[in-house]
Amino acid sequence: MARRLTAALELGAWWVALAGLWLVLIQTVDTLECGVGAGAALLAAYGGRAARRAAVRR
Amino acid sequence: MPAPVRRYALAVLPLTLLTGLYVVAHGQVSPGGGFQGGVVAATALHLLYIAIDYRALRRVRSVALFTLADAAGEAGYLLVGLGALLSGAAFLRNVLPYGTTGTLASGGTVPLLNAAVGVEVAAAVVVLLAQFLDQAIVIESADGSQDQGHTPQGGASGRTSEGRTPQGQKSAPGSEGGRR
Amino acid sequence: MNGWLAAACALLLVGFLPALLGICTGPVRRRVLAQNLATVLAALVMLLLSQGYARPSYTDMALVLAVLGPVGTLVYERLLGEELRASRPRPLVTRTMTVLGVAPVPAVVLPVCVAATPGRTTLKLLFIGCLLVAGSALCTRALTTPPGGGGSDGR
Amino acid sequence: MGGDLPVVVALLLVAVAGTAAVLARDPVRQAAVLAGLGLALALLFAVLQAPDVALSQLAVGTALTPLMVLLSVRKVRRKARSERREEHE
Repeated sequence: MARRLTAALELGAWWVALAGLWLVLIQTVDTLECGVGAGAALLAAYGGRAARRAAVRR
Repeated sequence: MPAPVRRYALAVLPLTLLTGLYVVAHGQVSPGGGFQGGVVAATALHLLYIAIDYRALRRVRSVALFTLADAAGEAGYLLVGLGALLSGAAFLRNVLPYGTTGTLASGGTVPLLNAAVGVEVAAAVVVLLAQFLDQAIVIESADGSQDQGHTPQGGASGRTSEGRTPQGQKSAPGSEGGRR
Repeated sequence: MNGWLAAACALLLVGFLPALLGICTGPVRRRVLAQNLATVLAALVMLLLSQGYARPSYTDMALVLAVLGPVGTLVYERLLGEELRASRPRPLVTRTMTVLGVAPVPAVVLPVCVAATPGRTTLKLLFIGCLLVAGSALCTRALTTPPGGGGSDGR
Repeated sequence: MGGDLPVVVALLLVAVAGTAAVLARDPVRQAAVLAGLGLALALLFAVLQAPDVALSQLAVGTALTPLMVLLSVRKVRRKARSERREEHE
Protein backbone atom coordinates (compact mmCIF):
# COMPACT_ATOMS: atom_id res chain seq x y z
CA MET A 1 0.00 0.00 0.00
CA ALA A 2 2.83 2.40 0.91
CA ARG A 3 4.46 1.78 -2.49
CA ARG A 4 1.30 2.87 -4.31
CA LEU A 5 1.11 5.94 -2.08
CA THR A 6 4.67 7.04 -2.91
CA ALA A 7 3.98 6.35 -6.58
CA ALA A 8 0.88 8.55 -6.49
CA LEU A 9 2.76 11.22 -4.55
CA GLU A 10 5.61 11.31 -7.06
CA LEU A 11 3.22 11.42 -10.01
CA GLY A 12 1.24 14.16 -8.28
CA ALA A 13 4.34 16.22 -7.59
CA TRP A 14 5.52 15.96 -11.17
CA TRP A 15 1.99 16.70 -12.42
CA VAL A 16 1.65 19.90 -10.38
CA ALA A 17 5.05 21.16 -11.51
CA LEU A 18 4.42 20.34 -15.17
CA ALA A 19 0.88 21.74 -15.20
CA GLY A 20 2.28 24.97 -13.75
CA LEU A 21 4.92 25.01 -16.47
CA TRP A 22 2.21 24.47 -19.09
CA LEU A 23 0.30 27.48 -17.79
CA VAL A 24 3.48 29.53 -18.04
CA LEU A 25 4.12 28.39 -21.60
CA ILE A 26 0.72 29.12 -23.15
CA GLN A 27 -0.47 32.54 -24.28
CA THR A 28 -4.23 32.55 -23.71
CA VAL A 29 -5.66 30.58 -20.77
CA ASP A 30 -9.06 28.98 -21.33
CA THR A 31 -10.81 25.79 -20.32
CA LEU A 32 -9.74 23.72 -23.36
CA GLU A 33 -6.13 24.85 -22.92
CA CYS A 34 -6.20 23.80 -19.26
CA GLY A 35 -7.72 20.44 -20.15
CA VAL A 36 -5.08 19.69 -22.76
CA GLY A 37 -2.42 20.95 -20.37
CA ALA A 38 -3.61 18.67 -17.59
CA GLY A 39 -3.48 15.67 -19.93
CA ALA A 40 -0.06 16.57 -21.28
CA ALA A 41 1.31 17.17 -17.77
CA LEU A 42 -0.01 13.77 -16.66
CA LEU A 43 1.66 12.08 -19.64
CA ALA A 44 4.94 13.85 -19.00
CA ALA A 45 4.76 13.08 -15.26
CA TYR A 46 4.25 9.39 -16.05
CA GLY A 47 7.21 9.56 -18.43
CA GLY A 48 9.37 11.19 -15.76
CA ARG A 49 8.47 8.57 -13.17
CA ALA A 50 9.04 5.69 -15.58
CA ALA A 51 12.42 7.16 -16.49
CA ARG A 52 13.46 7.48 -12.85
CA ARG A 53 12.43 3.91 -12.08
CA ALA A 54 14.20 2.61 -15.20
CA ALA A 55 17.38 4.49 -14.29
CA VAL A 56 17.44 3.43 -10.65
CA ARG A 57 16.60 -0.27 -11.14
CA ARG A 58 19.90 -2.16 -11.56
CA MET B 1 28.00 9.17 -16.67
CA PRO B 2 28.75 11.30 -13.57
CA ALA B 3 25.93 11.63 -11.04
CA PRO B 4 25.02 15.29 -11.78
CA VAL B 5 24.45 14.40 -15.43
CA ARG B 6 22.11 11.58 -14.40
CA ARG B 7 20.17 13.84 -12.06
CA TYR B 8 19.97 16.55 -14.72
CA ALA B 9 18.65 14.02 -17.26
CA LEU B 10 16.00 12.68 -14.92
CA ALA B 11 14.88 16.24 -14.14
CA VAL B 12 14.90 17.51 -17.73
CA LEU B 13 13.27 14.47 -19.34
CA PRO B 14 9.71 15.33 -18.24
CA LEU B 15 10.30 18.99 -19.13
CA THR B 16 11.39 17.98 -22.64
CA LEU B 17 8.37 15.69 -22.95
CA LEU B 18 6.10 18.54 -21.94
CA THR B 19 7.84 20.92 -24.37
CA GLY B 20 7.28 18.39 -27.14
CA LEU B 21 3.60 18.03 -26.27
CA TYR B 22 3.28 21.84 -26.02
CA VAL B 23 4.79 22.22 -29.50
CA VAL B 24 2.46 19.55 -30.89
CA ALA B 25 -0.67 21.01 -29.28
CA HIS B 26 0.00 24.58 -30.39
CA GLY B 27 0.76 23.79 -34.01
CA GLN B 28 -1.91 26.09 -35.38
CA VAL B 29 -1.38 28.89 -32.86
CA SER B 30 2.40 29.31 -32.62
CA PRO B 31 5.29 27.85 -34.60
CA GLY B 32 5.45 24.09 -34.18
CA GLY B 33 3.22 21.21 -35.04
CA GLY B 34 3.08 17.45 -35.06
CA PHE B 35 6.47 16.82 -36.63
CA GLN B 36 8.59 19.22 -34.53
CA GLY B 37 6.88 18.26 -31.28
CA GLY B 38 7.11 14.55 -32.07
CA VAL B 39 10.86 14.76 -32.65
CA VAL B 40 11.37 16.73 -29.42
CA ALA B 41 9.39 14.14 -27.46
CA ALA B 42 11.32 11.25 -29.03
CA THR B 43 14.63 12.95 -28.22
CA ALA B 44 13.45 13.32 -24.63
CA LEU B 45 13.00 9.56 -24.37
CA HIS B 46 16.56 9.01 -25.63
CA LEU B 47 17.94 11.18 -22.88
CA LEU B 48 17.78 7.91 -20.92
CA TYR B 49 20.31 6.30 -23.25
CA ILE B 50 22.51 9.39 -23.55
CA ALA B 51 22.75 10.25 -19.86
CA ILE B 52 22.21 6.93 -18.09
CA ASP B 53 22.72 3.77 -20.11
CA TYR B 54 21.18 1.69 -22.83
CA ARG B 55 19.57 -0.80 -20.49
CA ALA B 56 17.59 1.99 -18.84
CA LEU B 57 16.25 2.99 -22.24
CA ARG B 58 15.43 -0.60 -23.14
CA ARG B 59 13.39 -0.99 -19.96
CA VAL B 60 11.20 1.93 -20.90
CA ARG B 61 11.07 1.48 -24.68
CA SER B 62 9.38 -1.62 -26.08
CA VAL B 63 9.81 -1.48 -29.85
CA ALA B 64 6.58 -3.42 -30.46
CA LEU B 65 4.53 -0.84 -28.55
CA PHE B 66 6.08 2.04 -30.44
CA THR B 67 5.56 0.34 -33.80
CA LEU B 68 1.91 0.03 -32.80
CA ALA B 69 1.80 3.70 -31.79
CA ASP B 70 3.34 4.60 -35.16
CA ALA B 71 0.52 2.77 -36.94
CA ALA B 72 -2.09 4.22 -34.57
CA GLY B 73 -0.90 7.79 -35.30
CA GLU B 74 -1.13 7.15 -39.01
CA ALA B 75 -4.58 5.58 -38.61
CA GLY B 76 -5.72 8.57 -36.53
CA TYR B 77 -4.74 10.94 -39.31
CA LEU B 78 -6.67 8.85 -41.83
CA LEU B 79 -9.74 8.58 -39.60
CA VAL B 80 -9.90 12.35 -39.12
CA GLY B 81 -9.79 12.70 -42.90
CA LEU B 82 -12.45 10.03 -43.38
CA GLY B 83 -14.58 11.70 -40.72
CA ALA B 84 -14.81 14.75 -42.93
CA LEU B 85 -15.68 12.47 -45.86
CA LEU B 86 -18.42 10.72 -43.90
CA SER B 87 -20.01 14.01 -42.89
CA GLY B 88 -20.44 14.98 -46.52
CA ALA B 89 -17.42 17.24 -47.01
CA ALA B 90 -14.32 16.43 -49.03
CA PHE B 91 -11.50 14.24 -47.55
CA LEU B 92 -9.58 16.12 -44.81
CA ARG B 93 -11.85 19.13 -45.15
CA ASN B 94 -12.48 20.96 -41.87
CA VAL B 95 -15.87 20.13 -40.41
CA LEU B 96 -15.41 21.34 -36.85
CA PRO B 97 -16.47 24.92 -35.97
CA TYR B 98 -13.71 27.56 -35.91
CA GLY B 99 -13.30 28.76 -32.33
CA THR B 100 -11.87 32.18 -31.48
CA THR B 101 -8.51 32.81 -33.09
CA GLY B 102 -5.43 32.29 -30.98
CA THR B 103 -6.95 29.50 -28.92
CA LEU B 104 -6.54 25.76 -29.28
CA ALA B 105 -10.03 25.31 -30.71
CA SER B 106 -9.39 27.82 -33.48
CA GLY B 107 -8.03 25.21 -35.87
CA GLY B 108 -11.04 23.00 -36.39
CA THR B 109 -9.62 19.57 -37.22
CA VAL B 110 -6.03 20.83 -37.46
CA PRO B 111 -5.19 20.18 -33.77
CA LEU B 112 -6.46 16.60 -34.17
CA LEU B 113 -4.29 16.10 -37.24
CA ASN B 114 -1.34 17.63 -35.36
CA ALA B 115 -1.85 15.25 -32.47
CA ALA B 116 -2.01 12.24 -34.81
CA VAL B 117 1.13 13.35 -36.65
CA GLY B 118 2.85 14.01 -33.30
CA VAL B 119 2.19 10.49 -32.05
CA GLU B 120 3.25 9.01 -35.36
CA VAL B 121 6.50 10.98 -35.70
CA ALA B 122 7.54 10.39 -32.08
CA ALA B 123 6.96 6.64 -32.42
CA ALA B 124 8.68 6.52 -35.81
CA VAL B 125 11.79 8.29 -34.48
CA VAL B 126 11.95 5.93 -31.49
CA VAL B 127 11.68 2.87 -33.74
CA LEU B 128 14.25 4.33 -36.15
CA LEU B 129 16.75 5.02 -33.37
CA ALA B 130 16.08 1.55 -31.95
CA GLN B 131 17.45 0.10 -35.19
CA PHE B 132 20.51 2.38 -34.99
CA LEU B 133 21.16 1.57 -31.35
CA ASP B 134 20.72 -2.19 -31.77
CA GLN B 135 23.26 -2.10 -34.57
CA ALA B 136 25.83 0.08 -32.87
CA ILE B 137 25.76 -1.39 -29.37
CA VAL B 138 26.85 -5.00 -29.05
CA ILE B 139 28.33 -7.17 -26.34
CA GLU B 140 32.12 -6.75 -26.22
CA SER B 141 32.78 -9.06 -23.31
CA ALA B 142 35.29 -11.15 -25.37
CA ASP B 143 38.11 -8.57 -25.45
CA GLY B 144 36.90 -6.82 -22.32
CA SER B 145 36.52 -3.43 -24.02
CA GLN B 146 33.84 -2.01 -21.76
CA ASP B 147 31.05 -0.71 -23.93
CA GLN B 148 28.65 1.82 -22.39
CA GLY B 149 25.41 0.30 -23.49
CA HIS B 150 25.60 -3.47 -23.35
CA THR B 151 22.60 -5.23 -24.74
CA PRO B 152 22.21 -8.98 -24.70
CA GLN B 153 21.31 -9.76 -28.30
CA GLY B 154 17.91 -11.29 -28.90
CA GLY B 155 16.39 -8.86 -26.38
CA ALA B 156 12.96 -7.33 -26.85
CA SER B 157 13.78 -6.43 -30.43
CA GLY B 158 14.66 -10.06 -31.07
CA ARG B 159 16.85 -9.30 -34.12
CA THR B 160 20.34 -10.67 -34.12
CA SER B 161 22.73 -7.88 -35.04
CA GLU B 162 25.47 -8.50 -37.60
CA GLY B 163 27.63 -6.20 -35.49
CA ARG B 164 28.14 -9.08 -33.08
CA THR B 165 31.79 -10.07 -32.69
CA PRO B 166 32.67 -13.37 -34.42
CA GLN B 167 33.16 -15.22 -31.12
CA GLY B 168 29.33 -15.45 -30.97
CA GLN B 169 27.85 -14.01 -27.83
CA LYS B 170 25.24 -16.72 -27.15
CA SER B 171 26.66 -16.95 -23.63
CA ALA B 172 26.62 -13.14 -23.36
CA PRO B 173 23.98 -12.85 -20.65
CA GLY B 174 25.96 -15.24 -18.49
CA SER B 175 29.16 -13.22 -18.86
CA GLU B 176 27.46 -9.97 -18.01
CA GLY B 177 28.67 -10.10 -14.45
CA GLY B 178 31.83 -8.11 -15.23
CA ARG B 179 30.17 -5.14 -16.81
CA ARG B 180 28.13 -2.34 -15.28
CA MET C 1 16.20 47.73 -37.65
CA ASN C 2 15.55 48.44 -33.96
CA GLY C 3 17.99 48.03 -31.11
CA TRP C 4 17.08 44.39 -30.46
CA LEU C 5 17.96 43.33 -34.01
CA ALA C 6 21.20 45.28 -33.80
CA ALA C 7 21.99 43.47 -30.53
CA ALA C 8 21.14 40.15 -32.21
CA CYS C 9 23.51 40.90 -35.11
CA ALA C 10 26.22 41.95 -32.69
CA LEU C 11 25.81 38.77 -30.63
CA LEU C 12 25.91 36.71 -33.84
CA LEU C 13 29.12 38.32 -35.08
CA VAL C 14 30.94 38.68 -31.76
CA GLY C 15 29.78 35.44 -30.07
CA PHE C 16 28.29 32.95 -32.50
CA LEU C 17 30.87 33.35 -35.27
CA PRO C 18 33.90 32.61 -33.01
CA ALA C 19 32.00 29.65 -31.53
CA LEU C 20 31.28 28.41 -35.06
CA LEU C 21 34.98 28.74 -35.96
CA GLY C 22 35.75 26.86 -32.74
CA ILE C 23 33.46 24.06 -33.90
CA CYS C 24 35.11 23.87 -37.31
CA THR C 25 38.74 23.77 -36.15
CA GLY C 26 40.83 22.22 -33.44
CA PRO C 27 40.65 19.04 -31.34
CA VAL C 28 37.36 17.21 -30.83
CA ARG C 29 37.07 18.23 -27.16
CA ARG C 30 37.27 21.93 -27.97
CA ARG C 31 34.82 21.48 -30.82
CA VAL C 32 32.23 19.97 -28.49
CA LEU C 33 32.72 22.76 -25.94
CA ALA C 34 32.32 25.31 -28.75
CA GLN C 35 29.16 23.52 -29.91
CA ASN C 36 27.72 23.80 -26.41
CA LEU C 37 28.52 27.52 -26.39
CA ALA C 38 27.06 28.01 -29.89
CA THR C 39 23.78 26.39 -28.83
CA VAL C 40 23.46 28.77 -25.86
CA LEU C 41 24.23 31.80 -28.03
CA ALA C 42 21.74 30.68 -30.69
CA ALA C 43 19.00 30.43 -28.07
CA LEU C 44 19.84 33.94 -26.83
CA VAL C 45 19.72 35.29 -30.38
CA MET C 46 16.26 33.72 -30.75
CA LEU C 47 15.14 35.65 -27.66
CA LEU C 48 16.52 38.89 -29.10
CA LEU C 49 14.78 38.19 -32.42
CA SER C 50 11.49 37.52 -30.63
CA GLN C 51 11.80 40.97 -29.08
CA GLY C 52 13.13 42.62 -32.24
CA TYR C 53 10.35 41.31 -34.51
CA ALA C 54 7.77 41.72 -31.70
CA ARG C 55 6.82 38.02 -32.07
CA PRO C 56 6.52 36.33 -28.68
CA SER C 57 6.14 32.99 -30.46
CA TYR C 58 9.89 33.00 -31.28
CA THR C 59 10.58 32.21 -27.64
CA ASP C 60 9.34 28.67 -28.38
CA MET C 61 12.43 28.19 -30.56
CA ALA C 62 14.62 29.39 -27.72
CA LEU C 63 12.77 26.96 -25.42
CA VAL C 64 13.37 23.97 -27.72
CA LEU C 65 17.02 24.97 -28.06
CA ALA C 66 17.40 25.37 -24.30
CA VAL C 67 15.95 21.90 -23.81
CA LEU C 68 17.74 20.04 -26.65
CA GLY C 69 21.09 21.86 -26.62
CA PRO C 70 22.63 20.01 -23.68
CA VAL C 71 21.27 16.71 -25.08
CA GLY C 72 23.21 17.35 -28.30
CA THR C 73 26.37 17.98 -26.31
CA LEU C 74 25.91 14.96 -24.06
CA VAL C 75 25.64 12.80 -27.19
CA TYR C 76 29.35 13.46 -27.80
CA GLU C 77 30.15 12.71 -24.16
CA ARG C 78 28.28 9.42 -24.38
CA LEU C 79 29.61 8.19 -27.73
CA LEU C 80 33.12 9.67 -27.67
CA GLY C 81 33.72 9.37 -23.93
CA GLU C 82 37.11 7.66 -24.15
CA GLU C 83 38.43 9.99 -26.85
CA LEU C 84 37.33 13.16 -25.07
CA ARG C 85 38.76 12.11 -21.74
CA ALA C 86 42.10 11.00 -23.18
CA SER C 87 43.50 14.54 -23.29
CA ARG C 88 43.67 16.31 -19.91
CA PRO C 89 41.70 19.60 -19.90
CA ARG C 90 43.64 22.77 -18.98
CA PRO C 91 41.87 24.45 -16.02
CA LEU C 92 42.02 27.77 -17.91
CA VAL C 93 40.00 26.31 -20.78
CA THR C 94 37.46 24.88 -18.35
CA ARG C 95 36.98 28.17 -16.52
CA THR C 96 36.73 30.34 -19.60
CA MET C 97 34.28 27.97 -21.30
CA THR C 98 32.10 27.81 -18.19
CA VAL C 99 32.08 31.60 -17.84
CA LEU C 100 31.49 32.11 -21.58
CA GLY C 101 28.62 29.66 -21.50
CA VAL C 102 26.89 31.16 -18.49
CA ALA C 103 27.65 34.92 -18.45
CA PRO C 104 25.76 36.03 -21.58
CA VAL C 105 22.50 34.38 -20.47
CA PRO C 106 21.48 36.91 -17.80
CA ALA C 107 22.94 39.71 -19.93
CA VAL C 108 20.33 38.90 -22.60
CA VAL C 109 17.44 37.38 -20.67
CA LEU C 110 17.06 40.18 -18.11
CA PRO C 111 16.70 43.07 -20.60
CA VAL C 112 14.27 40.98 -22.66
CA CYS C 113 12.28 40.25 -19.50
CA VAL C 114 12.12 43.93 -18.67
CA ALA C 115 11.03 44.84 -22.20
CA ALA C 116 8.53 42.01 -22.61
CA THR C 117 4.99 42.33 -21.23
CA PRO C 118 5.11 41.44 -17.53
CA GLY C 119 3.32 38.36 -16.22
CA ARG C 120 3.64 34.83 -17.54
CA THR C 121 5.99 35.73 -20.39
CA THR C 122 8.61 36.92 -17.92
CA LEU C 123 8.27 33.60 -16.08
CA LYS C 124 8.72 31.78 -19.38
CA LEU C 125 11.85 33.80 -20.22
CA LEU C 126 13.30 33.20 -16.76
CA PHE C 127 12.59 29.47 -17.14
CA ILE C 128 14.40 29.43 -20.49
CA GLY C 129 17.30 31.32 -18.89
CA CYS C 130 17.56 28.80 -16.05
CA LEU C 131 17.51 25.88 -18.51
CA LEU C 132 20.28 27.50 -20.56
CA VAL C 133 22.50 28.17 -17.54
CA ALA C 134 21.96 24.72 -16.01
CA GLY C 135 22.50 22.88 -19.28
CA SER C 136 25.57 24.80 -20.33
CA ALA C 137 27.27 24.64 -16.93
CA LEU C 138 26.55 20.94 -16.59
CA CYS C 139 27.82 20.08 -20.06
CA THR C 140 31.01 22.05 -19.61
CA ARG C 141 31.66 20.28 -16.33
CA ALA C 142 30.82 16.85 -17.77
CA LEU C 143 33.16 17.45 -20.71
CA THR C 144 36.06 18.66 -18.66
CA THR C 145 36.04 16.27 -15.69
CA PRO C 146 39.61 14.93 -15.52
CA PRO C 147 39.93 11.20 -16.41
CA GLY C 148 40.23 10.22 -12.76
CA GLY C 149 37.09 12.18 -11.93
CA GLY C 150 33.55 10.84 -11.64
CA GLY C 151 33.44 10.31 -15.39
CA SER C 152 33.21 6.50 -15.39
CA ASP C 153 30.98 5.29 -18.19
CA GLY C 154 27.64 3.64 -17.91
CA ARG C 155 27.50 3.54 -14.15
CA MET D 1 20.52 48.00 -46.22
CA GLY D 2 19.81 48.33 -42.50
CA GLY D 3 16.56 46.47 -42.74
CA ASP D 4 18.04 43.12 -43.68
CA LEU D 5 21.36 43.24 -41.84
CA PRO D 6 20.33 40.18 -39.79
CA VAL D 7 19.71 38.28 -43.04
CA VAL D 8 23.16 39.17 -44.36
CA VAL D 9 24.81 38.12 -41.09
CA ALA D 10 22.88 34.83 -41.00
CA LEU D 11 23.80 34.10 -44.61
CA LEU D 12 27.46 34.74 -43.77
CA LEU D 13 27.26 32.26 -40.89
CA VAL D 14 25.60 29.61 -43.06
CA ALA D 15 28.31 30.12 -45.71
CA VAL D 16 31.10 29.65 -43.15
CA ALA D 17 29.45 26.59 -41.59
CA GLY D 18 28.61 25.08 -44.96
CA THR D 19 32.17 25.44 -46.23
CA ALA D 20 33.51 23.90 -43.03
CA ALA D 21 31.05 21.01 -43.33
CA VAL D 22 32.28 20.31 -46.85
CA LEU D 23 35.95 20.55 -45.89
CA ALA D 24 35.64 18.36 -42.79
CA ARG D 25 36.75 14.85 -43.73
CA ASP D 26 36.62 12.85 -40.51
CA PRO D 27 33.01 11.84 -39.67
CA VAL D 28 33.43 12.64 -35.99
CA ARG D 29 34.52 16.20 -36.76
CA GLN D 30 31.82 16.41 -39.39
CA ALA D 31 29.15 15.56 -36.80
CA ALA D 32 30.14 18.62 -34.76
CA VAL D 33 30.28 20.86 -37.83
CA LEU D 34 26.86 19.58 -38.97
CA ALA D 35 25.44 20.59 -35.59
CA GLY D 36 26.94 24.06 -36.07
CA LEU D 37 25.57 24.25 -39.61
CA GLY D 38 22.14 23.25 -38.30
CA LEU D 39 22.21 26.09 -35.79
CA ALA D 40 23.28 28.59 -38.45
CA LEU D 41 20.49 27.40 -40.77
CA ALA D 42 17.92 27.63 -37.98
CA LEU D 43 19.03 31.22 -37.31
CA LEU D 44 18.76 32.02 -41.01
CA PHE D 45 15.21 30.62 -41.17
CA ALA D 46 14.26 32.54 -38.02
CA VAL D 47 15.62 35.78 -39.47
CA LEU D 48 13.74 35.11 -42.73
CA GLN D 49 10.49 34.86 -40.72
CA ALA D 50 10.07 31.06 -41.14
CA PRO D 51 9.81 29.89 -37.52
CA ASP D 52 8.22 26.53 -38.34
CA VAL D 53 11.10 25.56 -40.61
CA ALA D 54 13.60 26.83 -38.03
CA LEU D 55 11.92 24.72 -35.35
CA SER D 56 12.09 21.61 -37.53
CA GLN D 57 15.79 22.23 -38.20
CA LEU D 58 16.44 22.74 -34.48
CA ALA D 59 14.51 19.65 -33.43
CA VAL D 60 16.34 17.37 -35.85
CA GLY D 61 19.75 19.00 -36.15
CA THR D 62 20.59 19.64 -32.49
CA ALA D 63 20.45 16.13 -31.00
CA LEU D 64 19.25 13.61 -33.56
CA THR D 65 21.72 14.11 -36.41
CA PRO D 66 24.86 13.97 -34.23
CA LEU D 67 23.48 10.90 -32.45
CA MET D 68 22.91 9.02 -35.70
CA VAL D 69 26.24 10.06 -37.22
CA LEU D 70 28.19 9.05 -34.13
CA LEU D 71 26.33 5.74 -33.79
CA SER D 72 27.26 4.93 -37.38
CA VAL D 73 30.88 5.91 -36.70
CA ARG D 74 30.92 3.58 -33.69
CA LYS D 75 29.46 0.74 -35.75
CA VAL D 76 32.06 1.21 -38.53
CA ARG D 77 34.91 1.38 -36.00
CA ARG D 78 33.66 -1.75 -34.21
CA LYS D 79 33.52 -3.66 -37.49
CA ALA D 80 37.06 -2.52 -38.42
CA ARG D 81 38.37 -3.51 -34.97
CA SER D 82 36.79 -6.98 -35.10
CA GLU D 83 38.15 -7.55 -38.63
CA ARG D 84 41.64 -6.56 -37.44
CA ARG D 85 41.29 -9.02 -34.54
CA GLU D 86 40.35 -11.80 -37.00
CA GLU D 87 43.52 -11.13 -39.01
CA HIS D 88 45.65 -11.52 -35.86
CA GLU D 89 44.11 -14.88 -34.86
